Order: sequence, then structure tokens, then C-alpha cells
Amino acid sequence: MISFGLTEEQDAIRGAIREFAQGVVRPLARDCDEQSKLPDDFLQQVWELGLTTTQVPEAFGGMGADRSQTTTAIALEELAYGDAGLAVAALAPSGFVNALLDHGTEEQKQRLLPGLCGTEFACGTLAVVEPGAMADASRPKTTATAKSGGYVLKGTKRFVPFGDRATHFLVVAALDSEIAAFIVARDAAGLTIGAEAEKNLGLRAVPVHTLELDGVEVSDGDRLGGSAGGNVRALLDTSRAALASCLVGVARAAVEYCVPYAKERVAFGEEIAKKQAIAFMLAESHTEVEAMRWLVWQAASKLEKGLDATKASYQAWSYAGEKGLWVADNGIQVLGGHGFTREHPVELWFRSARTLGVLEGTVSI
Amino acid sequence: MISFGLTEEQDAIRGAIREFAQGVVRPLARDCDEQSKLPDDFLQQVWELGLTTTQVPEAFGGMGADRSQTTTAIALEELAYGDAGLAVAALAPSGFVNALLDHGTEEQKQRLLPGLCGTEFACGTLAVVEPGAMADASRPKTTATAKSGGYVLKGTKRFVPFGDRATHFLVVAALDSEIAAFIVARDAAGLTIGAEAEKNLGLRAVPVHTLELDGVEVSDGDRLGGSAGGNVRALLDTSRAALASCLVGVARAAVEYCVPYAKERVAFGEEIAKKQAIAFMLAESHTEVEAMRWLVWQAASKLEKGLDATKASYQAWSYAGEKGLWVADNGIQVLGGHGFTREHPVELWFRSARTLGVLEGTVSI
Amino acid sequence: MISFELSEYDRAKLDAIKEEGLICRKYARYYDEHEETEIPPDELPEAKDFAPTPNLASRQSEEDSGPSVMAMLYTVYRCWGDYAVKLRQPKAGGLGNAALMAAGTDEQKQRWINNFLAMAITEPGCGSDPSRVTASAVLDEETNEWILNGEKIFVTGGVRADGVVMWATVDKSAGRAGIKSFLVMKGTPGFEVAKKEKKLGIRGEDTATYVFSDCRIPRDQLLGGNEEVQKKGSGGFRGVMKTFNMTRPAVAAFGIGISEAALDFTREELEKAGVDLDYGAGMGNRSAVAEKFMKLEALHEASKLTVLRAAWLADQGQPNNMESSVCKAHAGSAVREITQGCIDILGPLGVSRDNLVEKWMRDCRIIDIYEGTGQIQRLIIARGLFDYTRDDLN
Amino acid sequence: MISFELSEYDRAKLDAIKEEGLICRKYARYYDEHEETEIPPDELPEAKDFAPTPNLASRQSEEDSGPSVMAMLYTVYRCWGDYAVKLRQPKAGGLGNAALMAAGTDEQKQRWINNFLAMAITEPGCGSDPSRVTASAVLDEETNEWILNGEKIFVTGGVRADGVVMWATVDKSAGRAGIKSFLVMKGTPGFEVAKKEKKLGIRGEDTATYVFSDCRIPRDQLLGGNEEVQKKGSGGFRGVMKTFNMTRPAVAAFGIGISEAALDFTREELEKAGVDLDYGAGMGNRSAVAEKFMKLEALHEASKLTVLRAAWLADQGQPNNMESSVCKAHAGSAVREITQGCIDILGPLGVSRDNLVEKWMRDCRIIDIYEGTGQIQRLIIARGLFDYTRDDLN
Repeated sequence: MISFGLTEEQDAIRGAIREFAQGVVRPLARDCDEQSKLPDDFLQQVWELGLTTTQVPEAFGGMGADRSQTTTAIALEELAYGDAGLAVAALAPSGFVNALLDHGTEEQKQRLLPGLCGTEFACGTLAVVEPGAMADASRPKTTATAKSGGYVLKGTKRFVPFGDRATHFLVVAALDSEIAAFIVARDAAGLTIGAEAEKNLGLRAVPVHTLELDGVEVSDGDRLGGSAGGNVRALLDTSRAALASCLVGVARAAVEYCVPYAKERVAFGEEIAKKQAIAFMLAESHTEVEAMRWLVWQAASKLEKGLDATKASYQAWSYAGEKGLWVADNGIQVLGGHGFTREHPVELWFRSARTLGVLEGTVSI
Repeated sequence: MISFGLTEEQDAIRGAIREFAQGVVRPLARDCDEQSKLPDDFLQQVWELGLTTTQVPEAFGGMGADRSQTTTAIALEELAYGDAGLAVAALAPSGFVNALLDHGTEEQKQRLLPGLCGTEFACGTLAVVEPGAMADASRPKTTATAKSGGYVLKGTKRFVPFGDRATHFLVVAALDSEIAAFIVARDAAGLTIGAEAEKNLGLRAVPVHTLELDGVEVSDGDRLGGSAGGNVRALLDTSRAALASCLVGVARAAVEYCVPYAKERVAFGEEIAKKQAIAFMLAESHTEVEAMRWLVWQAASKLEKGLDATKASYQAWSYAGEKGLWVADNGIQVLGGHGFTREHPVELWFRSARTLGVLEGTVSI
Repeated sequence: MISFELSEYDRAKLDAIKEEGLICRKYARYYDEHEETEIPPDELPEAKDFAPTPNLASRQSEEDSGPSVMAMLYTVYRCWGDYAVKLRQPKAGGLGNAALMAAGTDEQKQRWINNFLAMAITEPGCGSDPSRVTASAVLDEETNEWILNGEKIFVTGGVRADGVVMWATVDKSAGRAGIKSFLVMKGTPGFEVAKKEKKLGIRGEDTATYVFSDCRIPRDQLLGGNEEVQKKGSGGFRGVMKTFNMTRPAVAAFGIGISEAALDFTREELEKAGVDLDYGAGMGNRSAVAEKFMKLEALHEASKLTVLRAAWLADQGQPNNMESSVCKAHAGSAVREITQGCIDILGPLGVSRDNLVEKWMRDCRIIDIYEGTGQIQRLIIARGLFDYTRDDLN
Repeated sequence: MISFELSEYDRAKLDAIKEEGLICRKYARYYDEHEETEIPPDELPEAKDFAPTPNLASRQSEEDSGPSVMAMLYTVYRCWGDYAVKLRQPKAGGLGNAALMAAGTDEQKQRWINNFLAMAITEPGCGSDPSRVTASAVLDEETNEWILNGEKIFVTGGVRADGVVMWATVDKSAGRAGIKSFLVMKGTPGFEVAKKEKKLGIRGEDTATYVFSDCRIPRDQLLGGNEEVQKKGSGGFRGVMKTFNMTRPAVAAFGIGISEAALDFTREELEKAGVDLDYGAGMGNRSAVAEKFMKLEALHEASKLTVLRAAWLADQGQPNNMESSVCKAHAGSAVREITQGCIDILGPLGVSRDNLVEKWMRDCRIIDIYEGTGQIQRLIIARGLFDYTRDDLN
């Protein structure tokens, strides 16, 4: 069935997150970006929304709702509508939890989920991105070498959220010709976490760190999904879809900000909204926001149904990456010189969009 | 020195060809396209303009003007402004002549040029294009195999201008890891010329044919440039620059047709030229026509100076291919439903632009 | 719930449409090259073997898609076969049929449903601006007839149509509110097919100019039957505009079908050439043609989803005016880029008339023009965004 | 004759500029991250070793390029070093200097040439529309002074400038013809730097808001000295607009320099990764990143040539109003695409503040905005094409 309909539950969640995004996230966004930091209570506030734990079975400490990638995609769009950096901060713990839920062994779930699904913020995060030009998450340069009873990991990861506090990292590495993921505890021997947060173009609100894995040893039981391996491709697909969701939120934020601005701003004797150049830019931007969203939903829905979502996730990610940036960039143009200043949020969204477009493996849906 | 200045001679030639393009070429264009044929006297008329023979030394029957790729590029833009199909027809003989001039041995020039530089239309043409998806002129599938005293050619060429009447073809083929070009006479054993002209999207005015080379034997002396080989890369570069010149002419034709149309056409109560959507489309089209032209001139100038022009020709060709099509395509949009009909020439230019953009090796500058 | 997987039941129906499409496609080049000849018979030699057109509204279970969604998918895959040929199937209606179904009275629907009805809006002076229609309809109360006068251009299917839904104003002073649509059958005195256009593409489909000179039609051939002229700005025009809400997605669907055909052809050529389409890889590990192709595919998919979204809203009984323009604007530009881009990949093969890609590119070019150009759609979208009237933004 | 090869003499001059550029680039990140601090001294530690700025007009032979062309190339390669830092070199002027050179009297030029002059046009309510300037200049015949009032925003270099060329109207009823430009030096009573902007990019360059409150300047500080107000539409505004004809290409050149830096960085990374850039091959034999990079390079080259063309016309003494807008419109959009596209190729490396690409992308974003947005440039081009006035098309 082709359906664009939300369930009642999804509708309610969307409403709640939208309110949170407007009331809590958006007002924090500028300062968090300028100062590259998160307010102390933000993570706990988000935690209490239950984004990370809702879809975890009660047996593991969660709330037992059905695992739903479409629901997460909808939530992420709303959060990123508030601010993409804070959205990534809010959802980063889910990347680890979802990976375990979707691909972990029973033992891995039992061992780790309860600790990550308590009433207080806790997190493991994904360690996928690598340094160097033309990074390709599907062909990690980080290697895993099998040895008796486990594996040895070598390589560098960057853009790892909460390197400063995550208790575990899920490190994606090449294992012979496969890609595999490994659970690495924060205190593992051979793991060096960058002392300072990385400095990047956008998403400055969320602390991201570089990890050096210099012969980190993990046991057989630390390979995601056990010796058979989890479906790491599907894990990366959830990440592409997640970043695409964020891009939809960012692009929508830009359009919704520009529309009233263009109606108020007068130049050359009339509201700039009445100029076709501006009106068409926003009409096309709105059009692309819609188109992007449906691609994201399609990918999320395939993931939710357990179908092969690699092509759909590629499409969502590639299309949203390009058009999300285009929309945010046009947002600056609509505001002109004002859009170039940090008095308005469009330049922030532009940086978010450009950053989201080249990361893979920071969050998941 | 950076200079965009034409010599006096170039200025005069541009004026003459422009007049010819407007007075002779343009009025013929629609019928030639619809009927896929050339009027009997057109080729002779063009011949008498001297496009093919002017730059040939008097010793070989030409008029002894300096070889100037920039002059040819300027002439081609003007001709294609009249019609690209007729421009290709007019300039196709030059492809062969220029190749001999630029890369042929003294013996080759003496043997062939006088016969191609008489007072009557005569022609050899280039045989570069190949069938199949993703054709790449720099990696021909047609092969040349050295044998005692010469080479054996095998392969298929298409889009060969004047297959019905050319006396010689210059066939580009892979010779081990090199690309080489070979002079093949029309009556060579093993050469089969398609009985009917090919049917293509655009450039329908010029008859183009498919050649089958089934073990065609040529002598050592028939390899362009002799045993050392001519600079076939430079030959292909002249072809890329030539097609780019045509694209500039086509795109300029579209802009110049749309401008008065938009000023006259009334919709929604005023001239459509006063709508920003239309005005911007044409402003951007004009901008791209300029940008394209300078890239073409740059490539032509490098060729003229004997410098490596592969990058510059790629840029001219790639950019003009994309933007020339874009401009012609927008031309249809400016005219709306009328642009979709064959009562106006913009759809013809659109087809020309799309066709020029994927051919390489039909004409040269 | 959000879902993009077709049920087996729906899939089977679409597979049948695609099979017919492939048969129709055999005639595509013929129709493209014979626009000068008489319109050939409506029925292809193979048409007798076609399965009957599936009932749009038939659903076996909750897992099946809604009728508007399915209608759009049928349209996509008919045009995937061939734009022109699909229209030659006897039961496939013209845009006038869509208008009839959307705005006609039950009696009108019953009476004309089996006719092929064109739609005539555009006039030589009005471009894509339906509210500037100058063709007039005057009621002759004595004979209970409408007297129609005016010229209509770019009437799609106008030569072979059995009749037409034509737009005319009953009261010029009322502006848009005065515009009504009328059913006129061929053979009505005063209704003349004046010209047939020669076109870049969709050459198998006839495009005509109609002239109405004191053409009299019975009073009950006013579409929808409502003779009342609303006050200016009171929304009376909406009844007429409403007919657009499925025709815009349908036109977008035409283009989507064609561009899907072009992508399928190109994909096969890439496969033959051994080009790997690795959707999981990063750009650094792809070839230029793979990257280009995959991006065109994504653009196509995005466009298709906007069409389905507009249709899905209609199935939910929700307004879809903005979404209809969104999908029309998106597809109009996307199918240009996709078909032109396939030729970039295919090279000289793409411009040869030995295959259909060049034709698909030409056919697609109409999508961004008729039933409201891309520019008109953007105006509609922008007005929606800004909550502007036509006077505010035009 | 058509030529695009630099003479050795010119090449050597540009090489020197590039060498300085690389030194300046070392400070690029510092300035980007320290917009809050006091403006650092104009002279970099290494500046004392810089060769003197070559004389623009010096030509050794006919093989050397003209002064405007060379001025644009200097600008390109200074900005290739770093946008912000290049402005810190003592002799490099602001936009006001360009205006002074284009429209000032000989005496004015001599008097102010060694000052850094900003240009103040934009007002809170007028956007990019210089003809709607509301700042006023009233002549006090008794004191022979102009009295200036008004607010100017987005004054580039406004904090560190020694003075400013500001636009004001001497006669509102005269419309554009009443607008004149005035030289005002810092320290003049009534001239206040009211605010410094925080920006996306070009953070090393200060952007200020100026307030003029009954600011009195001597009568001879009217730029060009012509106090006459032409009749409406008689072209009196052109004298003022003329100053734009080299500033638009110069702004385009800023962007071209930055995008060239981004391309050079990206090319090096591609080389490190072993990516082959085969310009002779067809698309079927290229990698996705090579194709993307080569297209961005071509776009860059096209844009650069439009700048040089506008400058070359100036060197020939030919009008270049259209061409100035062509290059500004082209570059404004091209440099966005190029720098953003380099990040597509570079991936996460491109967004890291460990290198400068992300900064170059931010810096470049201003090109399509200041000195007339891309939209304004398109209006100017379209008016030129249609032979329309501002009233016809706006």
C-alpha cells in the first residue's frame, strides 16, 4: 500500500517534539553554536522525552514501544527543525541503542541496553566517520583482524559524538572483505580519545571527538551480531536516512523562516515576496522539502519492514544532501546581507546542511 | 597577454559569416531539418566562402591565410547561429583538411590537399564517433593492427559526415595503447558505408553515415603524421572546441530569438519580459552564452599557439555542452506551448544542442 | 501508516499495465514519425488481447492502495509504455474526462463517460492563464442553448477527441467567477477543428486549434450544471479550478512514466557495459556515469513520490491544490533533467533514432509546459506559502 | 588578437602576489576566529618583506596585459591567499578607493589616495537598491559645507577604514539623479561607527553600521565635484553608477580567488588519493570525483574569464556595464557551487576547521550578496537585453 499517513501515535509524537523543538531547542541553538557547548540540563531534558528508550523492550529497561524507523525519522525532522546540532546531540545515543536492538545478539542486548536505558542520560555512540578526503563509510580504512577469541582494531575515527562521555563506541571496521562493527568500551586498552572536541563547520553544539584505535582488542562477543556479524550495511542505511531526516528539518526551518521575512521585508517599493525571483526561490524550496521528506519516509519505511533499504537510503541521503543545502543556501539569499549575519539563523542552518551532507554514521533512525 | 580582441581580419570574417548565416543559413534551416536534406547549391555556396580552403597554403591549392583556430571558432559560432546542422555540413570538410594541415606529413598534404581545395566542393571527413553507450573518442574500440608495410583497421564508426560523398575518411583507432588516425579512401576494400543516412535527434540537415571497417588495409603512409603518428589528442581537442563553438552559436540564437519574443508576448496583462521569472531566465542565458564563448576562445587560442589544449578544450566542450543545452531548453520554456511547436525554431535549437553535446569528432576548428 | 510497498494485488495490476505498455511501445516510433498521416485506428492489432483496464477503485484488502494513487500509477506505467500509444486505448480518457469526473453531474458523467473528451482552455492571447479566458458563452433563454464563441489553441487530443470540455466566460465583468466549462461534442455546428500542430514531441498525440463561431449547445451541457456567477473573490472559480487537482498530478505522472522508461533503458546499457551501481558506496568509489545515473534515479524517485502524495491526499479527501502544483513543478523540471541526463550517459547512442531515448526526451519536454507551465505552478505554490491572492503575486 | 597566455613579466608579478598570499594565508584561521578582538595591526609580521605592490599600469611590451585585467588578477591571487588578510596590506584599498579612482577629481584622488576608504550605500530600508537612498546631504551655502544625515549598514571594512565614500541624496524629488557620493573621513563630528556585524564568513573583515547625524563636511568633498542635479531620466545617475563598473568585477574576483584556493586544495587531495584527472577521456572513463572536480574547475574558469572580459573592456575604454553584471552574477553563483562542491568531494575533511575549505565556503557566500545581489545583477542584465528602464523591469 502506498500511504503517507501517520499513525495516531506518530502524530502525537510529532506534535510533542515539534513543541519541544520550538520551545526548547530553537532558543538554545545560537548560543550552543557560538560557544560549541551544550547546556547542562539539555541532555537530561531530551532524555526524558524518551527518544532513545521508547523503542527498547521493557525487558532491557525500555518502554517497549514497537521499533519504528519512520517514527524516529519524523522525530528527527522535528528536532532538526529546532536545530540540527542539538538534534544530533539528542539522538546520538540512539545510534548505539538502535544498532544493538536491530543487529545485536541477545547477550549484547542484555549486557548493554539496561545501562543505556535508565532514567538518567547515558550513552554509547557510533564511530563510523574517518578522516581523509573522500571518506566512504562502506569501505572503512579502520581494520579488524581476527585473532583467537576476538579481534584487533586499528585505525582512526572522527566525528564521534560524545567522545567525552560515551561509555561505549560502536566502531565500524573492515574485516577482510566485509564490514563489521565492534563494541569498544571507553576504557579499552589502545583506545585514545581526543582530549578536545573537534572543530567543524557546523553541528557545533554537539561535542564530537576523534578516536585513535591502536591495536584495541575486543572479544568475539563484542562483534555486533556475534560471530555471524550484524547487518552493518543496514546500520549505515539507518544513518543515511537519519542525516537525511535532519536535512529535511533544517531545510523546512529555512523555508518557514524566510516566508514571513519575505512578506515583511520591503525593497524597491514592495514586499520582496511579491518579486518572482524571491517567490520562486521559496516555492522551489518548499517543493524540495516535500520531495526530500518522502524519500526519507520511503527509506525509513523499508528499514522498518526489514527490507533492503540501501538504494532508498542512498536516494534519501543523496537527494536531501544536495537539496537541503540548496534550500538553506537560498535562505541566505532571500535575506540578503542580513542572511549573512549571525543575527538571523539561516547562516547556521546553511552550515548545518553542508555538514550533515558529508557525514555518514553519526546518528541513526 | 589576456586579450579578447579580434583582429581586423577576424572582425571582417565574422561580419561576412554572420550575414551569410542570417541571409542564407537560417531561412533554410527548418526545411533541411524536416526533410533531412541539403539543398543542392548550399554546399557550393559555403565552399565559395572559403571556410575550408582559406587557411591552406597556396602550395596545396589553398588561399594561404595563416592557420587560425580562433578564426574558425568565430566562424563556426556564426554559422551555428544560423543553424547547427548546416554549420556542421559546412565545416565537415575542414575537419579532414585541418587534420592534414596540423598533423599530416608533407607527402600526405601534397597528395591530398590539392584535391580537396579546388573551386568545387570536395570533402574528406572525420570518422571518430562510435556506436554504443558511453562512447569515448580517446579510447576507440576500432582497432588498428600493425602489419608489414601498413595497418589493418577493424571496427564501426558512426556519425561520419558525408558518408555518401566524401572521398576520404580519417579513421581514429586504437593502435596498441596509443590513439592513431588513418586515411581511408572511399573505395578501400573492407569498408562498407551505410547505404542510408543515419537518423538522429538533431543536426538532421547534414547527412551522416555509419562506416563498417572489416579488415581495411592501409599503408604506412596513410597513418596521419606517418610512422611517428600525428597528435591525435590535439585533433580531438579541435573537435571538442568546434562543437563547443557551435553550441555557443545555438545558445546565442535562442537568446536573441527569445528577447524580442518576450518583449512582445503579453500574458497576465503585461509583456512576459517584465516578469522576473522570464527576465532572469534570459539574463542567465545571456550570461552563460558569454561564459561559454570565452572558454571556447581560450581553447582555440591554445590550439592556435600550439600549446596543450586538452584541459581547455575539455572545459569548453563540457561547459558549453551543459549550458548550451540549458539555454536552448529554457528558450522553449520562454515561448511556452509555442516553443514546443515546430512553428518556432527554438525546439530545433534544443535538438541541435542536445546532439552537439554528445558528439566528439564530427568537425574541428 | 507510512508505507511505500505495493500489495501483490496492486502489483499484479501494474504488471499487466506494463506488459501492455511494452506492446504499445512497439508502435512508439511509428507514431512519432507519422504525425502527417491520418490518425490510425484507436485499436492496436494486439489491443484485443489486452486485459480489461482494472477497476481503479477495486481494493481487495486494506493493504491495497487508494484509487487516486492507483490511477496515477496506471498513468505512469502506460506512459512508460509510450506516451502517445497509451492514449489510443479506447477506454483511456483525455483531460476532459478527468474534468467530467471531477466536476460533472452524475447524469453528465453517465452520458459522456464513454467518449474521449479533450480539454480546451488556452487561447492565443491568454497563455497559461485560465482566468483570462475570453471565449464567451451566452445563454439564449428562448432556445435554452449556450452560444459559444472563441478560439482555443493547444487542445491536446483535439483532432481525435469525440468532444471537448471548453472554458468560456458567461460574464466578463465577473472575472474568474464568470468562467464555466462546457461540454461540446464534435459535429456540433459552429465548432471547427481549424489546425493541427507540428510539435517537438508527443507527435503521436494530436494537438489542435478549435474555433467556436456561434456554436450552440443545449443548456444542460454546462459542466456541473451550476449557472450561478459568484461574486468576485468569493471562490466561485474554485469549482472550475478543482478539476485541475488531479490533472496536474496526472500530467506529472505522464512525465514520470517516460523518464522511468529512459532510466530503465539507460540502466540496461550500463549493465551491458559492466558499470557497477553500488548504492552503499561513497562518491569516491563510484564511476562518473554511475554517480550521474544514481542521482537521476533519486531525482526520479523524489518526483514520483510527490505525485503519489498529491494523489494520496485526494484519496483521503484532503485538499491537494498546493501538492498538485508541487508535483507538477517538480516533475516538469525533473523529467527534463532526467531524460536529457540519460543522453549524457548514453552519448551518441542516446541521440540516435534507432532507439527511443531521444524521443522520450522530446516527449517529456511538454510536461513543464501544458496544464500550466512550471512558472505558473511556482506562482500557485508561492501564493499558498505566502497566503497571497493572484493580485498579490503574479 | 585573442590570447589567454600571460607574458613572463605579468606572470612574475602574479607569482609574487601568490607568494605573499601564501604567507597571508597562515593568518587566515586566526582572523576567522578572532573577530571579537581588536582589529590587529595592518602590518603582518612578514609584511615588511613583501615586494612593493607592482604598478598596475606598468607594461614592458605589447605582450603584457592591460591595467584593469592585471588589477583583477592581482585581486584574484590576493584573495587566493586569504580574503581577509589581503585587505590588511597597507596599500590595498577598499571599495571607496575604487570609487575615488573612477569618479573623483584629480585633486581628490591625490588628496585621499593613501587612505583606506570604505563605501557606504546600503541602508536598513533600501536593500541593494542604491537609487532608494534616503540619507540626505544638504548644502549649507553659508559655511560651504554639506550636512549629512542617515544610517548606512553593511559597510565593508567600516571599522578600520580611514574614511568612507557615502551615498546621499541632495534632492529627493529628483530621484536617482539626486544621488551623489561624498568623502567623509573618520573623526568628522557627527559620523559614528555604531555597530560591528557578526557574520557567517569574511570574519576577518569588519562590517560596520554608520550613523551620520548632522555631519558637516567641506563642500569640495562631493566626489567628482559635480553638484548639478540632472533632470529625471537624463542619465545623471550614471556618473554615480559608473563607479560600479570596476567594483562588480572586483567583487567577482574576490570570489574567484577564494574558489581557486578551494580547487587547488581539493586537487592536491585528489592527487594524494591517486585520483586520475584525464581531461581527454569521456565521462564513461572517469571516476565520479574526477568528473565532479573537473566540472567545478570548468565552471571556475568560465567565471574567471567573464571577470577578465569585463576588465579587458575597461582597458579598451569600452562600456562594460552589462559585462560587469554578467561576471558578478556568474561568479556569485559559481563560487557558491564550487566551494560547496569541493566539500562534497572532500567529505568530512571538507567540513573540518583543521583546514580552510569550510572557511572558504563561508567567505565565498558574500560574493552573491554585497555590491548588488545576484538578483540585482540579473535585473541589470535583463534591462540591458530588453533595453528596458528600471521602471519597466524591477
